[in-house]
Amino acid sequence: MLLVVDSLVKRFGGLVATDNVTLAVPAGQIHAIIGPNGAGKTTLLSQLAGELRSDAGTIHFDGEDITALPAHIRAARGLARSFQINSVFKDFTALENVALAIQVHEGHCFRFWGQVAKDAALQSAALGFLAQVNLEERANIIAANLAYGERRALEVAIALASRPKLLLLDEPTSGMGANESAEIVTLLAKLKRTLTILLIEHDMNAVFALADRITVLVYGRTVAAGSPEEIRANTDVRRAYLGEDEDF
Amino acid sequence: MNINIFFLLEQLLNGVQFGVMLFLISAGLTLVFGIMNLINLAHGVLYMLGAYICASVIQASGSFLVGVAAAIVGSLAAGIVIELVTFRPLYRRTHLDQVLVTFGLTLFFNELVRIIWGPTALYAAVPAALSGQIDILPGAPYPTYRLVIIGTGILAAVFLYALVSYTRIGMLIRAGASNRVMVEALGVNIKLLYTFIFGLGAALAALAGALAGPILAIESGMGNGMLILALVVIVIGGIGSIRGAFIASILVGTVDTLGRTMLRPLFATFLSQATADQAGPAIASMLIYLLMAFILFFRPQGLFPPRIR
Amino acid sequence: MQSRTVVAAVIFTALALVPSVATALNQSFYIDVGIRILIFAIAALSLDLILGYGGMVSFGHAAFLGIGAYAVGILAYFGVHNGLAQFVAAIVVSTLAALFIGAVSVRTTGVYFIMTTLAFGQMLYFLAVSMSKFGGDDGMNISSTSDFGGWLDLHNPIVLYYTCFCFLLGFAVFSDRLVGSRFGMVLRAIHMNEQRAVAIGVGSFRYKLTAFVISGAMCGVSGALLANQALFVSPAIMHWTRSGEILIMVILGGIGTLFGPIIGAVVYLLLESTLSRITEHWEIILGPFLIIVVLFAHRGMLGWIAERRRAPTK
Amino acid sequence: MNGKLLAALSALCLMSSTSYGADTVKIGLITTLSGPGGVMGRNHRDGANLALEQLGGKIGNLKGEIIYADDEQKPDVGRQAAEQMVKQDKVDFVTGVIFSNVLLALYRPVIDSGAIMVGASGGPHEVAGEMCSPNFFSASWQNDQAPEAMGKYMTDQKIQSVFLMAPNFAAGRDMLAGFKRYYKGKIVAELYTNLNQPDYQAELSQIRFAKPKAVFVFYPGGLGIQFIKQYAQAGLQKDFPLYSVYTQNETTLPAIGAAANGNFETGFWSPDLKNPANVAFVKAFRAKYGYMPADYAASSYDAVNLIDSAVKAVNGDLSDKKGMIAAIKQAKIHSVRGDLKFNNNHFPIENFYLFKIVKAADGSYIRKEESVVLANHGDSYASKCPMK
Repeated sequence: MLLVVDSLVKRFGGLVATDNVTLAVPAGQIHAIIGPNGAGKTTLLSQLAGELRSDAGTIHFDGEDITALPAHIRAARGLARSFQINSVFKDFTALENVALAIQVHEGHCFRFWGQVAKDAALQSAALGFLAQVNLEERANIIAANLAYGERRALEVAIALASRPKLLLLDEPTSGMGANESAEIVTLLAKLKRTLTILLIEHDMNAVFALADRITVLVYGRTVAAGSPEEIRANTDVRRAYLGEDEDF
Repeated sequence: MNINIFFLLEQLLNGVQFGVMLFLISAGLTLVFGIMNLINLAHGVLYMLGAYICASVIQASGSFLVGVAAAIVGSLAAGIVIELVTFRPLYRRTHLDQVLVTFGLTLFFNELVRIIWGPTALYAAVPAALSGQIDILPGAPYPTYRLVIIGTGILAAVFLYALVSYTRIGMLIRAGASNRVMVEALGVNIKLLYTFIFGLGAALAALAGALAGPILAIESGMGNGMLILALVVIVIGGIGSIRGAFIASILVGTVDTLGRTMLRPLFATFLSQATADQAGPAIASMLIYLLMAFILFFRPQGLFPPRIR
Repeated sequence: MQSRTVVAAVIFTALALVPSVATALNQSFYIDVGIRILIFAIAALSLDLILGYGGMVSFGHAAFLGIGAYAVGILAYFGVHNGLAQFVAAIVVSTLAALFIGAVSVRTTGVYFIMTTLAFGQMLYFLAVSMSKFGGDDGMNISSTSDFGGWLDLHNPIVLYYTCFCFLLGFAVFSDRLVGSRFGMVLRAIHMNEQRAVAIGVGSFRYKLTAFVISGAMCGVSGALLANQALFVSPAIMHWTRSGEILIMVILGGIGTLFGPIIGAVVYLLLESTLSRITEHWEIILGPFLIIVVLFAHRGMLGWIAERRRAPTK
Repeated sequence: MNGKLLAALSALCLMSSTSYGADTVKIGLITTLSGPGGVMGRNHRDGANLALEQLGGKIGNLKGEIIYADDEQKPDVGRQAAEQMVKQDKVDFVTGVIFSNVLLALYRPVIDSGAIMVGASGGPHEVAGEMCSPNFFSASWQNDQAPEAMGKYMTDQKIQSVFLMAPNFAAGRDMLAGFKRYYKGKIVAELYTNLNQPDYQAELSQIRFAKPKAVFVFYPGGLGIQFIKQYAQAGLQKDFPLYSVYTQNETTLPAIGAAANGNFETGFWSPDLKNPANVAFVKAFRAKYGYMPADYAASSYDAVNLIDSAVKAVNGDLSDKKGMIAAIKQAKIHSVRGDLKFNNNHFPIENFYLFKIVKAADGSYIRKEESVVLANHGDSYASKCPMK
């Protein structure tokens, strides 16, 4: 198991945002987390990434207990995340965004003289990641000037560029048109062989197309977990959540 | 030096008097900062204007009370004009922009005062009725005027407390300090509320200036030093909190006063006199900044942070 | 050539010509003015590095100016005039001070960072006031300029001018390289979006602290140079209003442009010296000028050259 | 093209800096015109102006011009002002300077430039001793002298114990050192306050608890107004008589008035001195400026007259520094203080008087001459000055 989450709890005052969540993700799989709004999905992701401290429970990653580690150390160990709301470095070009992630992953950031812009190896590696998300044409555009869908794609490229063992994706297709969504789904399917992914997603077509395993969260609690087929068949899930969903 | 309990009490009183002055200045600063999210370095200007206006009016009218009233009205007017002209566009700018614009205002007003009233310092007289001393304890006379300052400051604190706790405006102020969006959502005329709060702060600073006039030299730039201390006070007290500002003011006032008078003899008890003469005043002058760093280290939001930001 | 390179070339060529022009006009006083401008340009440049690229509004930067100046002054007081020793001391002490101040203040953000740096600045100011051995409030005279064994006579204004010029040029080139380097990219990334930077594995504290220390050390050097120009140092050098002036220079020139603050220093000090000759009430002009620049010329006077840094070459 | 630019630039600069012929004597007057020290600076300026006016606008038959600068009571500002004066304005003489710390800061650049300086107020011991220079004269006093007189007087009066207070800067420390040199009683405490401290209440509380027989202070100008008003407000006046130097004088008496009635000061001059030069000076000064001159106006007036005597002696040859220095050393003026001689260190040898603050016929308070405490008194540092 690459990621083992055991009885994780997060409270905000009286509100329990994640309530004894337990899950395990083996290497090489895509694990989706679904649930209605306010189910605690993003909170869980922030706990895994280390931005939020957990009140109880443990997180093991790659065999190590990372529950107490700060976010940037977890990232350095191979846990990358994307954000639901576009969160790129908006004054950098697309290329610079990706190059930054690469150099941070390489760990050579206390260099004060050599120019990133003239670092051919770095530039071509960054272009490679941009190509994966079909952005190589837009490499020199300032991120703030990219189209919305392009920025979502860039978000994924940044996450990929830190060569993570586990990718935490927070609704990678949110706000995208059907065509753009499809592109992302294709990309993730392509990555599936090489990468482990924990995916939060609203688009059920995407989830069922990609996921090896699905966990359903409602009000912070796990109401069901299993293969896509099992979830599809689960009556609890139908009643609690999926029943109303037209896509289903 | 001969230290006894009466001496300590008198120094505590001196500290409280200084603290009360700081409170009058900090109260407005912390409200403006907490509610409008605006750092106002020009707040010291209002203190200075209060002192100048009061001294001039005393000279013209011969009445201390008229002078104080004129100072409050005058600074209030100046404060409202400043708010309308320069602050309205500033509320949504960064703290850095606010720091610079209000620093510019400070330069402008300090110089304006020099042009109007001349470069040399002015002096106001203590009103005759208050120029004596009162025995606070048998055989321990204390200047009446300073007792009046303490009384006025405490009255102002009680007034503010009542205003904030029991009135509709107070409710809006409290709500504004913790959650601005909510107040705006309530459909309150937020601009009017801002102007009111700013005016209130200006009036209190002017009151402090008017009261300081008969003790201190009234000069251009007299607000600068007080401003920095007031900033320290509101950061220690928790930005936006009147209660925090009051407690922090008294704390800063007494720590500074006791540090100045007690540290040297205290050090002399375990260090050589020469070392104590050196180290005492040195530590004393840094004491409140050390206090602030210390408090911020343990409570990064100050002693009484507003609950939600 | 990019326009910012052109601007930089123009600035430095103009600055390089000052001594010749002043000498031609028989107004050697302007060399002194020029030296002060260069020194404050270094201080402003150092502040822009953390302000413009790291988002750290230090309101106590004059403390490093003072540390550098006092390092020279105190060593001279004890008879150590060796320039190397003095400058090394200035750099080492300001580095250590920046390390300490930074370690505490860099953890805070926003207004708390402003206030914490201000508090440390005030502490050092009062420390200087109470050092009666070194003049306390009165300040101390420095008996002679730093001694560089005869090959650099800082007592000669023209030599001092070009020494300051070389330091400024060196620091400007270094800073320019730095913001485009791997370190600089990380620093700017933290400034733009700290949460995102952390998520890709950046421990922001050490980068911000490193930048703060580099900036403090640079400012310390400008302090050592200032001690050589004035041959006098007093606590006033680290008063909070001095920190405010350095901030003003950065804003006037344009935040995050590196060359802007140099122009900011030129403009501010020239305004000061010319306006103060015209009227003693020159601050009544400076105040509104500052307000107008901040409110209406948001990117500073040189904002227009702050075109996107380094659009990568095709 | 470069040449054209240069020519245009130089034309511009020539226009902005007014050019003078060699027939103008330029005197730079650096003093404190703003803040609490401003009342003293005003005396400096008006005293110098009156002297120049009485000389018909001429310094030694050449046109005289006084250039002013405000040092804001800050050493660094004073130093910068002095550098600008000697380098840009190229003044021949520098005078003024209220505060000793400002003088210490600007002393070197002025002396090194070759200008002749005639100080009109603060006289720090460094300048009277090791740092003395042929180019520097003091038309006023060395700091220790007046407090020495007070120390002697209080010893003679058998005042057994005294509490000392002064601001913590060069002159403050000199003043208390001078006092202690001549005072033989018990020093209860020696307290230095921060120079920029506005409120002395905490220190005044200390005086009450220390129970001295008397208090001796030095708080010049505006600081003195603050101090004495607060002293009176605290009710200390009746239990602890106040003695002072450069504190209760014509700069502060209008503001403190009755609070100082009956107190004592020592000093080299007061408007009450009866010598003819002084009577005429005080009369002219009051007529012109409408207020009573203080020590600073007197020394500033003398300083300009000394400069005039120097330029006269060399017949307007301003390059003859040696001649001018020798002429000033002669002190051939009718000083408003009466007899004036210069010591080997170019500081004055003069009388120090005891003054009592009394109410004059017109209702104002003045310093009335009581007696001479130290006659023809030189300072204690002259022997440390290598000049003969």
